[in-house]
This record gives sequence, C-alpha cells and structure tokens, in this order.
Amino acid sequence: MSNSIISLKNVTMKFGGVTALNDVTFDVKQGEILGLIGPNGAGKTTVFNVITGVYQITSGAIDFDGKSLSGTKRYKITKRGIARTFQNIRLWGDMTALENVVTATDTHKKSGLLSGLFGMPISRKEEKRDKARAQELLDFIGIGEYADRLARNLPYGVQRRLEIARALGTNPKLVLLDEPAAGFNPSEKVELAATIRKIRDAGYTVLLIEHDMSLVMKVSDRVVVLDFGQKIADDVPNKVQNDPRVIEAYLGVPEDAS
Amino acid sequence: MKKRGLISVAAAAALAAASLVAYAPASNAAAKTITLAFQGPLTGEEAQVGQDELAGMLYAVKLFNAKNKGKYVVKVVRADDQGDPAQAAKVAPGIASNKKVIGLVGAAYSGATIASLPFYKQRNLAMVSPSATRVSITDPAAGAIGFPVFHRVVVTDKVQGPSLFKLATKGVSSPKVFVVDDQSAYGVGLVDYMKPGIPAGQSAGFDSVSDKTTDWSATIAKVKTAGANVVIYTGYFPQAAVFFKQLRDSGYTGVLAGGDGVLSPSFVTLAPASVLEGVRLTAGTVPLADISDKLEADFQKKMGKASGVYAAESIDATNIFLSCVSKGVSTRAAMLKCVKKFKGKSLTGANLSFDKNGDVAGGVMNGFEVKAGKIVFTGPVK
Amino acid sequence: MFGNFLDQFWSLTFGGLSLGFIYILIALGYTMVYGVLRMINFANSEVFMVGTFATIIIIRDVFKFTQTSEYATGPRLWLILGTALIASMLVSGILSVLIELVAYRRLRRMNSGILAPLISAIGVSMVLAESMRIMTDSRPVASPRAMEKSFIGKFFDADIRLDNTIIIVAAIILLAILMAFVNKTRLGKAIRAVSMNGNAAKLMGINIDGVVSITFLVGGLMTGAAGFFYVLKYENSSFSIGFELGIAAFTAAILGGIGNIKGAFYGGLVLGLLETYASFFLGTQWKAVTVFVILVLVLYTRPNGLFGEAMTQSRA
Amino acid sequence: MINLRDKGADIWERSNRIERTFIALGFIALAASLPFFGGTFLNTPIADYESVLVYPIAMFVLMAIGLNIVIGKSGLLDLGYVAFFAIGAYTMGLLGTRTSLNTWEILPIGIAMAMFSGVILGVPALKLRGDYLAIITLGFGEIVRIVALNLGTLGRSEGILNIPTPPSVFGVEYSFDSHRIYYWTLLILILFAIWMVRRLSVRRAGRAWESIRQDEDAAELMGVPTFKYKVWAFVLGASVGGAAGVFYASKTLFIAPDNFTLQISILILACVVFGGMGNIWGVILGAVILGYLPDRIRFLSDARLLVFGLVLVIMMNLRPDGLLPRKKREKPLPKQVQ
Repeated sequence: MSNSIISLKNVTMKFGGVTALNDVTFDVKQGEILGLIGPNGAGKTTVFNVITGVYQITSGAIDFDGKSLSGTKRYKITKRGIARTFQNIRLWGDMTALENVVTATDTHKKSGLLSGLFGMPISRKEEKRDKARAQELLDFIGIGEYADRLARNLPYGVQRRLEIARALGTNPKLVLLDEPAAGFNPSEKVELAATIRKIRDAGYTVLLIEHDMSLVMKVSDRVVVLDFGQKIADDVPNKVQNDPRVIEAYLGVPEDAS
Repeated sequence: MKKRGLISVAAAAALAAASLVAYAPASNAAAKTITLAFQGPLTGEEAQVGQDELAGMLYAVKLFNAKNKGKYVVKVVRADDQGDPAQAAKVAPGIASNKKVIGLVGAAYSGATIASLPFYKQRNLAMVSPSATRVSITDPAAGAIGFPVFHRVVVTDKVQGPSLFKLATKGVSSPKVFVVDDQSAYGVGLVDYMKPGIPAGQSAGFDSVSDKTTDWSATIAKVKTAGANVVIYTGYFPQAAVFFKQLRDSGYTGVLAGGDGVLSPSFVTLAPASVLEGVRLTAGTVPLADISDKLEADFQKKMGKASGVYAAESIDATNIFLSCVSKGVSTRAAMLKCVKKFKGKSLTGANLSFDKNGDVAGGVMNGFEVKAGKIVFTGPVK
Repeated sequence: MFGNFLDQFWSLTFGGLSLGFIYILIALGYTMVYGVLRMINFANSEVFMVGTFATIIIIRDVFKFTQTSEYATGPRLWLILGTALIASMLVSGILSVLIELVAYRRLRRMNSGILAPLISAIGVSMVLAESMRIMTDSRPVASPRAMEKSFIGKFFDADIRLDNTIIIVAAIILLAILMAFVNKTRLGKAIRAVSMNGNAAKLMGINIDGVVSITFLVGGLMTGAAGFFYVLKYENSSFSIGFELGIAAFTAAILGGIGNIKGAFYGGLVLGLLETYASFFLGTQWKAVTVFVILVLVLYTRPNGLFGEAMTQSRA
Repeated sequence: MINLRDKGADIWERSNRIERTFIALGFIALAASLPFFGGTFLNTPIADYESVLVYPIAMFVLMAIGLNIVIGKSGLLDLGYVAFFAIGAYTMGLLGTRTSLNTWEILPIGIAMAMFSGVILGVPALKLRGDYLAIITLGFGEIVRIVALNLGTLGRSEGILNIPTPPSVFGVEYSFDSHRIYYWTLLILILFAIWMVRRLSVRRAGRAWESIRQDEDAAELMGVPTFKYKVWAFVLGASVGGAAGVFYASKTLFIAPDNFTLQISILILACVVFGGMGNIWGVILGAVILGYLPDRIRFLSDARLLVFGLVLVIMMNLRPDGLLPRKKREKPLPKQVQ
C-alpha cells in the first residue's frame, strides 16, 4: 500500500435519503491506470466528485499522497495534484484552446494580480513559460494545430482531448478521466487508448471512468467495479471480466445505449 | 411581423411624444420676445411637484401674453432637473449660458437649487423659487449661499416649523405630540426647526418614514403606544393622505396636522372626506380655490388640470418677473435689480417683497382646516 | 419598548400579514418566471402598478364612486370587488404576456443569456411607468372608498378589519387554485417540467413558447390580484409605486427561495412581518437596512433561501 | 449582423506598433476634442453640452469601465454599484470640508474606502449563488444611501455643502465651471482605468475571471481560486467607482443622498450591457450613448424617459450582445456540435 497515491477508505456519500456511495474502499497506485466501471447510476462520477471536493463525504476518509483531503478547498485539491475531465464537456468556450490550458497552468503561478498589473518581470517570465508549456501539452495530446481556435468552435473529438490537455495543464499527479471516449468512433477510441497510455508513461497516474468495456479492459492495469454505490470487484481486467457478480450487475440492468 | 410590431410601437410613442411637445405662443413680429426659464422635476418620480409649478408659471405667462398682445411675448424654457442635484448641475450651466433667459422660476427643490446656484450666481441670473424652503440657502449663519441671485416667495421652514406646532396643538388640553417626517430635506428641516419650540412633556415621539412607504402599521403602533393625541406629518400630500387614512382607520381620534407640502387641492381627493375631516394645515399662501373659486376654475379651464401645491407661489414668482418685464426690463442685470427692489401684492393680496438675503419679507403663516372634503382657510396662525 | 411591542403585537402582525400576502402575490410574478426562464422579470413591478390602476378605474369610473359616496354593502359590494379583482388580474395577466412577447421572446430564441432580457425589461418598465405618469399628470390617484373599513371582531387586543380579512382569505384561495393548477393540470405539469429541465421538456415535445406565455400569464394574474388587494387596502396608487413594491416582492421571493411557489409564500410572509416589526423596534428609517441584513444572514446560512428546495448542490 | 468589434480587431491586428500608436493617439485626440463640438449637431438642448460631457458621459464611462470588471469580465451581476460611487463621494465630502486635505490627497483615500467596502460586501456576498448576488448588492446600494440619509455627520437629506474643488495642477485651475478641465482630467482617469483593465485582461487575472464567468465550477476544479478572484474583481470595480465618486463630489461641490439612488446602478448596468458586456470599447460606447441620449432628446420634454426606455427595448432586441460585443472572431466550423 505504500505506493498508493490516493486511497478511499469506507467512503459513504448520502444525498438526503439516497445513498450514492456505500462504504467504498479502494486505492490507486502510483503510475497505474485504474479503470472504474459500473452500470449507469452506480456512483462512478460521484467518486470523482468526492475526490475533487465537489461533495463532502458523509463518512469515511480519502487520503491523497499520504495526507487527508477532507476540508481542503476544491482549487487547493487541484493544486495538490488532482485534475479531472468532465463527462459532459465543460471547457471555457469563449477562450482559445491554448488559453484553456494556460488558465489551468495558472494554478502554479507565483505572480498574482498586482504583479500582472504592473508588468513585473516575474509575471512576464511566467506568462512566457506557461504559454510554451500549454502548447507543449496540446502537441502532446495531438491537437497542437488548434491552439488559437475558440474552444466552442472545435470539433467534438478535439474538445474531448482538450479537456484532457487542460487537466494536464494543472500539473497533476493523478488525472481523473470521466468517459473520455464518449461519442468516439472505433478508430478514435484506438487513438485515445494510445493517448491514455502515453499519459501514464509520461509519469501521471490515471483513474478512468469509461463505458466502453473493451477500451477499459485494454488500457487499464486494474479495474474497480461499482454497482448501486458499492464496490463489487477490484482486480486485474481479465479476472474482473469473469467475475459472476460483475456479469450479473451488467446483465441485471437494461443495456444502455452508449 | 415582429419588427413591424416594434416599429409601430415606436411610431405610436413618437406621435405621443410629438403631441406632448409644448405649445409655444406664436410670436408676433412687432412684439418683444422675452425668455424666462422654469427649473424643477418634470419627469421621473418627483415629476408632480415640477409639473404643477410649471402649470402655475405657464398660467401666469398665458394671462400676461394675452394682456400684452403685440407688446411682449414671453416664452418659457423648461429645464427638467428631475428634482435631482446631479441633473441640476448639468442643466443649470445650460440655462446660465443661454443668454436669452433673463429670469428663472425655480428651482423647485432645495437640493437642486443648491447644486445649481454657483452657475446662476456666476452669470447673474435672478432666481425666484416657489418652493425651495431650506433655511440654509438664505441663512447668513450658513453662509447665505444663495446671495445675491436667489429669492423665494415661500416662507422657510424656520417660520413654518413652530407655526405648525402651534396650530396643531391649538385648543388641545395637555397635548402629546407625535411628529413624523418623510426623510426629505423639507420634512426633516421642518422638524428640526419645530423641535426647540416643543414644551417639555408635550412630545410623544418622532418617526422618520421614507416617502416610498405604503404600509404605516409600525408608525401607527408607535403613535398608539406613545398615547399621542396630536400627530404632525411633515412631508407631502400623497403620503399624508395614506398615513392619515391608515391612522384613522386604526381607530386614532386625535388631531392630525401637516405643513404646506400637504396643502394641495389633490390632498382631499386622496382619502374619504370622513377620514380627513378636521386635518389642520399651515402654509405661507393659500390654494387657488381658497383665494377664489373663480381663479381655480379659470386655471383649470386654461391649463386643463387642477392647480397643485405651490400653484400660488409659482404664479407669484412668475408675476414678479413679468411685472419687471412690463417695466421694460430685458437684461439679466436689470432683472436682478428689479426683482431685488420688487414691491407688490401677492395673489392673496398680501404685500410681497424680499429682504436682503432673498427671503420673502414679513411672510405670515396661514392656517387651514379640512371641512367636508374641502380645505378651508382659517386665518393666520398667531 | 418590549412591553409596548407586546401591546401592539397583534395589530402589527395583522398589518404585516396582509402586506405579506400582497408581497406573496407579486413575488409569484417573479418566481414563476424565474422558475421557468431563470431570468429576473424586472417589468413585473409595472405589471403590478398597471393592475392597481385597473382596480381604480373599475371602482371610480365603472361603479362611479367618489370620496363622498355611500359605501356599498351586501351583494353589490361583492359584485364590485369581484369585478375589480377579475379586471386587475386580466389586465395584468395580458400585459405580462405582452411583455414577454416584446421584451423576452426574440432574445430567448437567440439564447442571449440573462442580461440582455434584463435590460430590455428595464426598458419596458420605464416605458410603462412613464406612460402612466403622463396619463395621470404625474399625480397619485386615489381609489374612492367603496366599502366600510369596519371592524369585524377582536383578536386579543387587536381589531380585525374586514378589508385585511378579505385580502388574507382571498389570497389564500388564489394560492390554493394556483397550487392545484401547477400540480394537477397538464399545463401546470408542463410548467414544472420546463422549470426542472428545459431541454428535456423540449425533447418530450412540450411547446416551450406556449409554456412560457402561460407562465407569464399566471404570474401576471397573481400580480394583478396583488394590485387589487393593494388598492383595497391602501386605496391609492401612483405611476411610481411599482418600483418600491417590486423590489420588496423580489426580496421576498429571494428570501423564501426563488423559483418555487412555496418560497414566495414564506418569503412574502416573513418579509411582511419582519418589515413591520423592524420598523417598530428600530425606527422606520432602518427598515430596509434590517431587511437586507437579515437577507444576507439567511442566504449565508441557507444559500437557497429559507424554504428553497436545494437544487443540486453543485452542477459539477 | 455586422460585427464592428471584429472589424476593429482585424484592423488592429494587422497594424504594426507604429500604426497602433497612431490609431490610439487618434482616438484619444478625438475624445479630447469633444468639448469643441458644442456648436455642432452634438449640442444638447437646455442642458449645457460641456457639463453633459463631464456628467453623465465621462462619469458614466468611468463607472461603466469599473462595473464591467465585475459584470462583464467575471460575470457577477452587481446591482448596487452606486454604493462605491457614493462612498467615494462622501469620503471627498467629509474630508474635503472637515480637513485640510485636498482632492488629490483624498483621491487615494476615497479609492481605499471604496475598495475596503468592496471587501466588506464581497466576502459574504460572493459566497452566494450568482442570482442571489444581484439582490444582495442591490441591498448594499440602498443601505449606503439610507445610512447617508440618516447619519447626522453625513448631513442626512441635506447632504454636504461647499465641497472644495481640486487645487490647481501645473498651473491648470479647477473652477466649478471649467467643465473642459474636469472633462480632460476624467479622460486621464478613464485612460488609466482602460490601461489597468487591459493589462489585467491578458494576464492570469483576466483568464481567471473569464473562466469564472464561463463556468465557475469548472474553473475551481481546474485550480482557479475563484473566490479570491471574484473578490478582486469586486474590489477593483469598487476602486474605479470610488475614484469617480471622489472626483464627482469635487466637481459638483454639493452631494446629497438623492444623487446615489438605485437608478444610477441600473443605468450603469444598462450602459455595460447596451454597449457590449465584456468588451471595453463596447462598454465605453454604451456609456457615451446612454449618458448623452437623455440630454440630446430633451426637446421631447415630457416623453424623453419614455423614449429612452423604448430605445433600450428595441436596441436590446436588435443587438442582444450589445453594440460592440465581446470577441467572437471565429467562424463556426461546419462540424460544430451543440
């Protein structure tokens, strides 16, 4: 357990009378790609939301890098090294692709508002550095040529990738990807799988929610399965695939369209 | 469809606007054209006071023009300051630098007057205000900031405050007086000058209520717990009517009183006669109808509406300028001199002249009472 | 002071309650539109103002009352009140629908955000208030007294007045009808569907424009009723009353939790009472300050207003 | 519809440094020469043209630039902006009449007071959901006015009289009727405000505000300290309003609570939205038009506010993003996805 980067211990999340997560425990190890799957409404996105501080958990504990996350403000969680993408794309549409990423890199800027106002050298230097870094990230994700386009005018697939680039812009240790392949065609999915591995290889740890089983099984080092807010499996992909409880969970609910 | 709708709305509004543009008397080639100005709120929330005063001024001018056909044509420039000092500060320099204007009736409000004064002083334009009652404008102790151009035909709060108290408590044994102001400079000023004259033990309390208030429950509760038998409201008639109505409806039976802000022919139309019966009012002059019913009827015929609060003052103020005009005055300097020296009669027949600070000399406070839905003159307050 | 307060407690409470019900009805004009469009219907205050004039015209010009008339009684009184109520509601309701057409519809189709319609609605309120000012010669207009303000009973030490009672009872009936409409009828359900999720409702084939029009109509009807009650209680109106009451009613809607009917109800009651008590304790001049300070405190501890249903805590 | 903003931006982008300097200087020269057009069709009937240039036009422009930081840049609906204007003005009124400090010395104090009250208001208010902010700020605007109306030291409804004009600078005399001098001074303040806003817009703060405006939750989850930047937006907006207030009091010599009503807040908001929220040139244009129009149409007498209202309705319907909207410089790609 010593090399785990984040660990959820007995996490329970209730909304009024509804229990979205029930006593969930798992951890993500440094440098792995962990797939998080489950039928619709199983609580996958809720996991992302409790990790990133959108919701305060009802009970349990979440430790990141050996320290608790509880009570940490959302933007500070990001600063500590957790970044995410959104299932329904939430880019800043009126900014260019590059600006989207640069805004994320701002997390680690030292220069504040006043030094920006008076054009102090530190501010100018950081601007230059971060713009270069943002361009690098766009290239890394493979959408470098779109840098100067407004985000909302980008093709769908590029927007999805830009979400990832923006998350990487915050210089995270752990990247949470929420259905990055939603709406992709098979060839795009293959490319994406390669990209996710590339991200891992670049030293980031990845926690991945994805509906496409084959993609998850292909890229993940390990898979956690949730059903009705409870963890029902946690193992390497091919073992999970054959777990009877997992099969039941998936067959027990109507097949979902995506 | 959509666009046409909008355009027709705009066209209708433009027509409406065009029909509202003031009717200007046709100028006669031989006649001498004289321009006077009116300054006061003509649009926005305070518009009523200004519109009523403007009507008074236009009435006086109409009479004058008719009488002096072929000799003089007096025109009126309307300077709408919305009763707002900020607006006044940009209107005043415009009027001040308009060389045709040789006299100004206004400003209606004290705040707007103060904001305008520097410009009129600099350009030597005589002002006669029908309704700016704030003491500090002419008070030498406060620097007499209006000197020399400012004059007023209305008695200040300094005189009215104590008179109002006197009238309100007249004939009341062991009066307990509750005073409510409307938070305006006028209302607060009246109270400030009334306060020192209130004998010990006769004060039941004070309240200060925004002139936008509609529900007076809290003030009424205070009046009742204080056990007041005299209630004085220092504000304007629309709120006074509502306040008095609610007070009476809640079972209050004592005396009700108000100052010249309440003295309007409209006041009695705003509440049932039974409610307003016996309300006591003070003012420097009197409503046109109390001077003579014929005057009020003529006013309504010529202006198409009933006269307002400061109608008599507006007419008096205008007449001062007009009398100077008929003496041949046609420059600002001459006008200022003429106004300063003016000695004449007011509409009521009282002597009208100014002291050296611009206040109306020897102003008296008159008393009024509402009887059977009418405001009746009851003689000077002594 | 506190002893005095107890003496006057019930009088103050009745005054505050009937004012509160007027706030509630105006607040509904804001809250229903907000619920469906997530927009502040700035012109609603003038819808109210026009409603008060409709009542005055009915009482003064149709039934020919003057300040010296005999008061109406019996069936004639109820006929007059009923006519005036319905006239105010209809005038305001229709005006409200027209406002939506002129100020909102085109902008809504263009997805222009919330501010352009806000300014456009501010423009409409200026037009309405200024037209009314010109028509009324900038004067306040009185509604002659049509009914005696008689006391019909006593509650502890306070007199219960007929007009206050009518307002409270009639307002409660209107609210009950409104609740039934929103909860039970097809149209009402469509309104709720749109206010919960506009896009989903659209996908399910709900005619959004129709629903929006109906919402403005219903909000206008309620606001018009408030205009009638206002005239019944205060017996006057002026071109400028909309602004002040509109702000108060909007505050009430926020206080209760904007966007839902229950919020408007509790918000209006709380504000009506609060204003009245605060005026008594702190002086009327500090009324607005007290109200806003309490509003801040409430929103700080309950970000969705006193009785607002928590929308999802966050959209993330 | 033609997008003048984009045209302008195109020309700007195609110009080199020297050309840009000339364009900028040209505009400044044009603005500075406005007082000399009093004799032309620009003249305002009844109101004094040069006074109108100072107030409302230049004053509105300055305040609209300030409010634009709050509402246009970071998307916070502030309906009580007049409060900061009032605080600046009352600081000038109090200190100007009771101490020997002069306008230039009071200016930073007034700005500081406005900024301080921006923090006092912003810290509780900015934790609230966006829609509620509107009513809280509206309340704050009213509170400031009511306090001025009821506190003896602030002169209550009588206000503060005899506020001194600024002392002369480099031999330039400020007399109450030297409207041009005030106008040019305001122009300098406006240029300074434009410089500040532009400087901030291209850097970290500008991006933070922009991200908050577009999707606040996403911004926070991407590590933007949203609360801090919202307070900053508020405080900077307040500082501009405060500066306008100080200067205003020193121009009119007399202030009273009546000068600081909610209507001013609404008018300034209208300037921002009418001109083109978020785009500083649009905001300036909006303020110029809405400040100027009511005085230009004074010949309509009674109906001028009615017509003003109609103009708002019609223009917002025709150009919902304002006269000069914020940048939308790209043509949508054919494959655009909703």
